[in-house]
Amino acid sequence: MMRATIVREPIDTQPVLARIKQPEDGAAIVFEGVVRNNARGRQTLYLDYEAYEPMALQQMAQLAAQALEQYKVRDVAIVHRLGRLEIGETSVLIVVASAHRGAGYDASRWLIDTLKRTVPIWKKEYFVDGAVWADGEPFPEEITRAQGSPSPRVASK
Amino acid sequence: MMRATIVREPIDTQPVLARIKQPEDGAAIVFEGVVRNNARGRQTLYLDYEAYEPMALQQMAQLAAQALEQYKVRDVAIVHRLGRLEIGETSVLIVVASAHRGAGYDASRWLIDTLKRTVPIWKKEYFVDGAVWADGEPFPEEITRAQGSPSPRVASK
Amino acid sequence: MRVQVLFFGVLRDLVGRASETLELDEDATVADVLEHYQSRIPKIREMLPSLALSVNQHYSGPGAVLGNGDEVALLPPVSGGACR
Amino acid sequence: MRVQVLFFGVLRDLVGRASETLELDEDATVADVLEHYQSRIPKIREMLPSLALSVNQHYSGPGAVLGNGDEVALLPPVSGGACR
Repeated sequence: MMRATIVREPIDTQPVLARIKQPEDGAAIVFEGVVRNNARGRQTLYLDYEAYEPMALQQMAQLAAQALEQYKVRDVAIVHRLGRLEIGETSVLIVVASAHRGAGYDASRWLIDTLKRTVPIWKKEYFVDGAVWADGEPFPEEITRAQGSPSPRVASK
Repeated sequence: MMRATIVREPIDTQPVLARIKQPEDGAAIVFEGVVRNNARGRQTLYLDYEAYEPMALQQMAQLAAQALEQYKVRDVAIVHRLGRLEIGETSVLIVVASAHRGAGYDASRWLIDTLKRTVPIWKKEYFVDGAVWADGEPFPEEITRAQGSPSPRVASK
Repeated sequence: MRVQVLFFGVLRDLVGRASETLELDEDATVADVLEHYQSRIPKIREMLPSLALSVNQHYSGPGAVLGNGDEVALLPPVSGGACR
Repeated sequence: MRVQVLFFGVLRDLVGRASETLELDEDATVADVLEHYQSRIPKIREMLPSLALSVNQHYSGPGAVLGNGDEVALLPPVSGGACR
């Protein structure tokens, strides 16, 4: 079973949660990111999510593997939806199963924080008076930028 | 709708989550406490949960109200199941809906941590070779003990 | 006066019942209830530092003065939820 | 040699298409690709400090040397998930 998936239909939490829970788990932590009806004080109509799909999937799978290793949780599932999403719909689902709840909460939070900064997915916000690409969160230090990050080849020119 | 409920049937997360999510929410965080197949190295068969029911319900409702106030989350639901629970079944469900995820995670974690120390519910663990009441977590400082906590009337004797 | 005393978890097993009615003097406190059960069941004495108490479903201390018809409960450390 | 260049989010709107094929000299780097688009679309220049890059679906820097058939992407800050 894949730990990372990208879908275009509504995300159904229950089967993902049911699939992931095992007899040795003591805690399951679910995070659902939900499309809000407002952004920076403006009323949102709906959102469009797009991804660099093969890279996003790879990044999500890598985050899942890293969470298992860093937080000693037993299993995780990450699902992101693409396409048009209405208010109240779930854009991202993260499920963590763990023997102990502390590790579960830590892993869940790290996964969503890191996903939001590193997985190549973008959203366009539609308002009554137009649409804009959402300001993304800045890439973390570890990811080299197109300009301004140290890079040997460019520096030696 | 009640924020705190005690049930004797299996807990179904999906309707609780669906009921609680609103258009102004950006995040929903679900915690499920699950019956594990082992406790302190022994293989568990099943558990029996019992409660001082009216007091447990009151305490849970009070925790819910406190979480809303302390963490500025929009809504919470706490469900605890009583009676016999099999391995893999959910004993407690905590759902938090919030505009921002940080507050949601903090509230969820505070709720389960505090519930486990203050809500009058007890579990008996059944093993192949007998049954024991689980060692509870010590009551927090704020709750006076039967002996050893300062208490004016007793001290003046 | 009479109060109703409730026992939970390991205490219920020790006392052998879930509740009983206790006859007390006027102005009796929760400490008097504890005194009664300590002398009847010595094992309860060593548990006291870990026990909590409630009167009419609210946490309370041993100094609380009781009234007729009050509901007192002796509460071992709680263990709701699931994992540690 | 030829590389495939992909554009996402606001960059796709700026460039006016999702991808195109670019003809480059041997030993060209990602920096050469950036150079090409900066001169064609000046607005990209001011965005550079916030952009990330990938080669064959892995994050990469401007110094990366390209080979024939490589897939290069210009990535604006990402905005998956939902709430802040």
